[in-house]
Amino acid sequence: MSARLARRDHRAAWLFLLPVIVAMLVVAVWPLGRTFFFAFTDAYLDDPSVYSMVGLDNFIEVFNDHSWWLAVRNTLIFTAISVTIETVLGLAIALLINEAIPGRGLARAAILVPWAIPVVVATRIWEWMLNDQFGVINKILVGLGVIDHGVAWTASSSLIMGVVIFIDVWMTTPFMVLLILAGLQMISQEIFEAAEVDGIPAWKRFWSITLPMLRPAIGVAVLFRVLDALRMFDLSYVLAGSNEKVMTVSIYARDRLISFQELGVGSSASTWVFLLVALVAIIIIGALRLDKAAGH
Amino acid sequence: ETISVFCAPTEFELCTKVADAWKAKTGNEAKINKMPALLDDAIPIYQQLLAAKSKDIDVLFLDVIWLGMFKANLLDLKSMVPQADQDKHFASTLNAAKLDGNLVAMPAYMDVGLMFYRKDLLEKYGKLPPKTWDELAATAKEIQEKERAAGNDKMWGYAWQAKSYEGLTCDAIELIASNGGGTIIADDGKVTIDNPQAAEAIEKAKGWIGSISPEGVLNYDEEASRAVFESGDAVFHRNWPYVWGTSHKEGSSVIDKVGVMPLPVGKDGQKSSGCLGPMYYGVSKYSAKAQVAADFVNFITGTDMQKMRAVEATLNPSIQSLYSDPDVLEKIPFLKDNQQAFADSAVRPSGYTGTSYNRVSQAFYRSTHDMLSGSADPKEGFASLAKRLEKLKESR
Amino acid sequence: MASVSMESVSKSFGTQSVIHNVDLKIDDGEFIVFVGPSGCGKSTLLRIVAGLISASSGTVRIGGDDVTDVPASKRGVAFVFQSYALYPHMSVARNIGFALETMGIRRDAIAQKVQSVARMLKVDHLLDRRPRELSGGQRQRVAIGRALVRQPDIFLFDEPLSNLDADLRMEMRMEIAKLHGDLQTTMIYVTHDQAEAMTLADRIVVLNHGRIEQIGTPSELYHRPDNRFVAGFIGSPRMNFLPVETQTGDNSAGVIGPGGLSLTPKAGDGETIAEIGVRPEAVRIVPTGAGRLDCVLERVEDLGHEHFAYCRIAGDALWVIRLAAAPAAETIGQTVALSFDDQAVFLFAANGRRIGLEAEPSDIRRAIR
Amino acid sequence: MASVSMESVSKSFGTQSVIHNVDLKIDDGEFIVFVGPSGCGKSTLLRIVAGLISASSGTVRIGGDDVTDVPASKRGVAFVFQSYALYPHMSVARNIGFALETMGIRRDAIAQKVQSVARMLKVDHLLDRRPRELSGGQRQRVAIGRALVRQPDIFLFDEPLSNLDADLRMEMRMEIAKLHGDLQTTMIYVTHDQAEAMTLADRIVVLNHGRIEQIGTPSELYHRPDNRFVAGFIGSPRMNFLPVETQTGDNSAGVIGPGGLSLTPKAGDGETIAEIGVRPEAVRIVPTGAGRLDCVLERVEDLGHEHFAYCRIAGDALWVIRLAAAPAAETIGQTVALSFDDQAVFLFAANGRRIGLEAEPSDIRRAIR
Amino acid sequence: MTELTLPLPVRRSSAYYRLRRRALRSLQIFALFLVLIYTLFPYYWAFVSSTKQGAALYRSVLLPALDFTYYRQLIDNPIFMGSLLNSAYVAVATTFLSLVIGISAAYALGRIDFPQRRAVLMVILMISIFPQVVVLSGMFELINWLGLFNRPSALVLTYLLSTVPFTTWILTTFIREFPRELEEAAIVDGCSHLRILLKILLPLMGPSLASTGILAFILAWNEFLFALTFTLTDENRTVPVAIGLIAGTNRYEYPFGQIMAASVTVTLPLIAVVLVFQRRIVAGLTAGAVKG
Ligand SMILES: Nc1ncnc2c1ncn2[C@@H]1O[C@H](COP(=O)(O)OP(=O)(O)OP(=O)(O)O)[C@@H](O)[C@H]1O
Ligand SMILES: Nc1ncnc2c1ncn2[C@@H]1O[C@H](COP(=O)(O)OP(=O)(O)OP(=O)(O)O)[C@@H](O)[C@H]1O
Ligand SMILES: [Mg+2]
Ligand SMILES: [Mg+2]
Repeated sequence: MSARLARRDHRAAWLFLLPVIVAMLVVAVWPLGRTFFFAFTDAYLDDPSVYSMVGLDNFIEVFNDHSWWLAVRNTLIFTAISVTIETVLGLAIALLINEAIPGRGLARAAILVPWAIPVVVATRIWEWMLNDQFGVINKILVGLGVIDHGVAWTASSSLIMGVVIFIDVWMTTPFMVLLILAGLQMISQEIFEAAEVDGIPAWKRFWSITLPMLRPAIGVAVLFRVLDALRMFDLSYVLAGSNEKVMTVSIYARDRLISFQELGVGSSASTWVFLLVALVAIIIIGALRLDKAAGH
Repeated sequence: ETISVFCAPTEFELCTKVADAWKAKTGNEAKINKMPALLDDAIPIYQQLLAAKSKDIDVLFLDVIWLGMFKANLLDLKSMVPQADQDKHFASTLNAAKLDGNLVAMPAYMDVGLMFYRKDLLEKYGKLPPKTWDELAATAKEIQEKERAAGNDKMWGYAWQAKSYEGLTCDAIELIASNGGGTIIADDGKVTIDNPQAAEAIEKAKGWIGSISPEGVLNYDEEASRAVFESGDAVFHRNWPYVWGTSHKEGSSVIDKVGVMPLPVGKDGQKSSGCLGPMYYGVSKYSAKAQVAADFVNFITGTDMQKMRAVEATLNPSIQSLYSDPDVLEKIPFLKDNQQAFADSAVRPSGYTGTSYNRVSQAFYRSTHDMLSGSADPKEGFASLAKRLEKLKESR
Repeated sequence: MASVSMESVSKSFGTQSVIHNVDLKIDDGEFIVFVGPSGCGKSTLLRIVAGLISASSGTVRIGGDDVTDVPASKRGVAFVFQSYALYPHMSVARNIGFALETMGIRRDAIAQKVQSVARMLKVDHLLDRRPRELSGGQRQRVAIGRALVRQPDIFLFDEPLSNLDADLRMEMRMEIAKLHGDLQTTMIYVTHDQAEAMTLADRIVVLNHGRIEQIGTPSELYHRPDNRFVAGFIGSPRMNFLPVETQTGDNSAGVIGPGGLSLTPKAGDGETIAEIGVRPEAVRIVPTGAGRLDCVLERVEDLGHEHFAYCRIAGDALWVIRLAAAPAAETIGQTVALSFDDQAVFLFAANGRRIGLEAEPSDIRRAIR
Repeated sequence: MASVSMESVSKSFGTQSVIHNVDLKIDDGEFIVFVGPSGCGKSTLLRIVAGLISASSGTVRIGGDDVTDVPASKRGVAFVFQSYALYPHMSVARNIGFALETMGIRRDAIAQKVQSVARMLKVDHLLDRRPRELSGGQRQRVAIGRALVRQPDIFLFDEPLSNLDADLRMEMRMEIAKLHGDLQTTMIYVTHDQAEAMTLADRIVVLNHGRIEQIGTPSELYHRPDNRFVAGFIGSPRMNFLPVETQTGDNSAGVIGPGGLSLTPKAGDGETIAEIGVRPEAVRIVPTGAGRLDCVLERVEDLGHEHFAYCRIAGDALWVIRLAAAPAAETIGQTVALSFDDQAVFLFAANGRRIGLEAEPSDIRRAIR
Repeated sequence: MTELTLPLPVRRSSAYYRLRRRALRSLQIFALFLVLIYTLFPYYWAFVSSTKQGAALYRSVLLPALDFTYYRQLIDNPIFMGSLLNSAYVAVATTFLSLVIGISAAYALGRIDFPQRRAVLMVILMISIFPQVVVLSGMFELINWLGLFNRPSALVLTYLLSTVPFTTWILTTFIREFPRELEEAAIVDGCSHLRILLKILLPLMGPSLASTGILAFILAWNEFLFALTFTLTDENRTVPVAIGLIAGTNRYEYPFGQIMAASVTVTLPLIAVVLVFQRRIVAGLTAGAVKG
């Protein structure tokens, strides 16, 4: 091959990549490196300059901490349930607003609203709406006769995870809808038409055509959402403080790092979080063959 | 000279006033920076600034529970603030800021847990303000039931805070201390929480939930419980003094129907133990203008400024003499009757625990929350908590 | 099998009116081809029959029943798409048998049916492949198999061969013709390709701007077009046109035009002739002076089995002449004369209507052979 | 203007080898057409000339200079894409003038140049439009204009007309021919279309599986194909083939085949004849017994100006016969005989090579006329 | 053909289907209505709450009280207005920078064939999954070292951590979708890589730039943790932090009405942007992320 032509292109490629490489070195690699480094020390946040290396002790401490595993469990439960609901709901809404019905333009825009509201604010709004004494939700439910007195949605330890999931579903379903809608629009309309002319009933069209064809789109959406859900922090934190029932791994890491000042242990907890997320990411990417897509 | 000061966002205007007054007096300027509304969010900011030995900041506004956390980075004010000025403050409050033999901060005002109640309802049903928790529960129950029977079906007996957060540490310490169960860890570092009185107090409180308190208290913080009280739906309400102000503001449903008293006790003869929450000002060790900053701290925590804050914002002074000052009393009439509450207050064990306070507190409120919500037994819960705390002590 | 009829069917998308009042009756078993320029509404009309688009007004009947509001899935029609629209995630076998799956037919019966259809279309060795692993022609066959397996009353094809190579197109064209011969099912077929339209159709429907210009057998359209549009559209290369002027003589109209053209057409009925047309194969090149008009022979193309000569008339109109043998090389670039029979001349009025339709000269056909 | 030459050029994508050792010399000013089945490497070869793809090995020369390592922008070539690849966000004028902008030429000079090119291509009234506001033919013209304006040494066309309607394609084909006539620049042109290849090329290069099968003038390829592949590829409908068996007689080989075929070809040189080929237009239908082989007349297609008859030989091979007039209707479905001249028969060896290439019968040409 | 007889499809009268279609349509419209309520009601409720004072807040009246005191307070508050400006600066600058960085990287990753391409893409994807807390302390050191502490520009820099990976990712997939021939035409026309990027690709990437840009913008506009940690003084704060700073008269008081008013106000620009670009967001993602 005229290697000279190719080499020229390669050089150009790295030149174009230069900004991103510099930016990532500065804002990602270096801070991360610090975190990894501190994970092996016994430093405290009030004076990080005093530390000694403690090897893997911090990792072991986190590993042996009951709270950590609680957080892992919460995080996994939260991720599994909320992403599942979001996917199903997102799919349903995407299918609905893909239909040519009056008002779908408005709906497409409206569906994005929850997404544009800052998490902290959205959480506060829902907390307020779910208030057991004054919450509008209870008012409506009582008014409809579904329940006879207000439910303390956020108080009971059995309900609070449900509430966190509910709010998360409200906030992030738009993202799902958006990605699935985009996927839907990429499927050739003629395939659906072919199935329709073939006399395939609607449910079967959905099950055997729409769903399999949407798989890549849903896969990518699920990946992004899962990664996000695994890192979930603010929603749980604002709604329930450090209630152990909804404590996520990120809250655990923050508690250790900031509230408890344990720079070393906190960093190793963060590293565990990173490893957890990376593991899940690799599994999903592998399952979806996203890396292939990236390289092709 | 100009120094840079952190102030709570709620007190921004008060701080500005202090700064003006200080400028008029000394010619020095104080630049005010707002802290986050959720004061705990300020911890990482302080942390970062102090870790970086930043000169950007001279005076820090501090919660009592942070003092241990920041003690290594705070200037010793013992010699920089005249002894006479130090002596004006409640001793208990000032002592809370003496760590490792250093005076790391000066008290600016103080909060203490108080019991608010519906004067009108108690009168209506011929009740006296209760002295013990049991009396409170009984009164609450009776009034609640009668009010509900009268058609006020949203009425509850007692609104308080049991969300899994720092506030629960306060509420629970009040209950336990007033029942003779101590304050988790004694000043000498002994873990005292595993005792029957403590378990008894919590057991009692657990019984309230669902009967005189809505189940929602398990996720109530100050504001959520205050909403219940101020919309006229609760007979008793435990909260900080600020509720006095808000419950008399336009929009409240209970204007002029509110009474205040110290918290009840477990049994007759025990001490009422409102949780103490004093706030302090301290000077950063890395301040380039330490003396000026210390002067400012002394000024802002001094009698004049505390009086000004008491009058303008009903913030309770930490200076004893102000508790008989007519101007102050006119604004905060309950101070006089409740001076005892301030004197008797229960202090969270932040002095001893220092940097570890948050861990201790979190372990405590989490297990307490488990007990209150019924997923753990108080006796066993406190026993295992005690063990955990012992272990924690060893770890640093 | 069923007849199809459309009664004053119209369709508009938003404000854009695409089909105007189409009336069409298709007999049971007929092979109908829709042709027309791009965007004239062929696909739209076909989709209205299929039920994929609902008509804005008018009635569609299949086998006599009003199906105007019946959804596509209940019409008993099969549709073969230009893009094939195979299900990309299913094997060929499932693609073909998919419609049967929901009819409550036993698995082995489906497999057998699929097998027999596949064998008929010579794709039985491909049953396990995915569509993307097939060539264009194979995909096309699978698409037809998918339609076939359901034994529909009506087959609808929307340019099914346009993505194929010329050779393959020819081959598939024959197979579709054979299919129609075997099944005798009603078929409606949309195409751009002259050869397909001419060879497959029982009747061709020529559409233009959402209106039917003419319906007729291929030979009718070729030899007796109703108007200039149809005359120009059917036939490749297209008919040569020349604007002319009518000069009213004593009792019959004479016509003169560029290049010294002068004609005395038989018919006329007093209508003014605005244009004449002659098909490329009806024109002969003759020495100057011996023809009906003069032109400059600009270029000759050798296609192996035939030649096209391009001749410019009076610096303007360019006529194509289909020739078996190349004209003498030295005539290229020179002025030559063109000759054609009277019967080979089509006459058009200014509005495009063909003149002399009623008194059709029965020997036009012979003249251009 | 420049000559182009490729010396043992190969190209592989990853492990897939696409072009094998191609040697090709193109003279200055020649019009070369690449044809071949889909995927045979036509576009790849063209892109190698353009420099858009670099060859894996071998040398490319333009005007005698080695340009193997020269980037596309410095090769002085212009490329016209099948998809036109007009810049959708630029006006027609900017599309045409963009290359000049890149060269840093003054604005008014560019405008003037663009104007003159546009006028030449009759798109000067469209200069302010965006590409999406143009018809297919207009886009094509703009794409050519964009190539033209740079006065390149070489024009490269990759199926430039394949997205156009038949009529338009014919018209544009003539314009490209005219362009070449006017400019006399070297042009390399890839197409699928027989007519384009036959009519435009000075020489045609037939590619198959990344190898050159034959290079020659259109007439050479049509009348004297080197091998079965070229014979079958050039001409539409394609040549009719029939597998045969050679029977060695006394001194010359006799050939027998299905349908009672029996031939005694002139040439042979001892090589075994495996297949014969006859072009559709060289075959005549004659009454049974009067021809060289018998077959069943399956179907006749009327294309208006000509007819195709399809005849099946011994239940297997299907021959196409091009006829001016339709055969008698009653013969359809019956057995008929086919006749053709000896000179019209092409002979192929088992490896596909045409036999008798050396002793080319000079009158084949005449025979099939 | 085999003799398998297919069950005859049951076909009812045209009128039946007409009715059924209408019923289905009504059902869909109803479902759409429910979706609208589900997504919009909380925002509406925030607005309603922001117009109520005092105890009115605790009465669940569905209609707003239309008392705009809190809004007036916001407008009169120069600090809040200033933070709006800061937010705008930070969000716009972040968006701009990440698009510039992203598009440049995307061009290399999407268009130029070089061996390490896949690896680079995976690394970038991996970076996008770091929890923010993890880098907080390292980031703080970096900010101090660059002397950017308490400057809005510090936020721009730190936000790149979250915005650059996904802008790069989406733009890469988009660029890859682009007809290669356009670029080749430009190469033949003598363009350098940079010129192709600037003159050909960039003007054509409107939709995907818009959608990725909006994603980045929303992210930067709403970010809280870094903004809180890296700014110190009021004049440098962004809107979410400013909302976080809205406090009652006491540290325990949570001024719900004011905060809701502020939230409604700051969300308004985002909603406007989303509404305007709604079509493009979908279109941009169509070409982008989903393709992966
Ligand atoms: N869904 C639609 N919305 C709006 N206009 C449409 C729609 N479908 C088709 N049209 C318009 O209707 C007209 C007819 O389209 P149609 O597809 O029937 O043409 P066609 O004859 O099939 O053309 P082609 O030969 O190019 O396939 C065109 O002008 C087209 O733009
Ligand atoms: N970038 C590429 N990567 C891998 N394989 C390629 C690439 N480009 C072309 N090929 C392969 O090279 C072979 C030749 O392709 P090319 O496009 O040259 O064919 P072609 O003759 O132009 O076909 P067509 O007539 O369909 O345009 C094909 O098998 C194709 O799959
Ligand atoms: Mg069409
Ligand atoms: Mg090609």
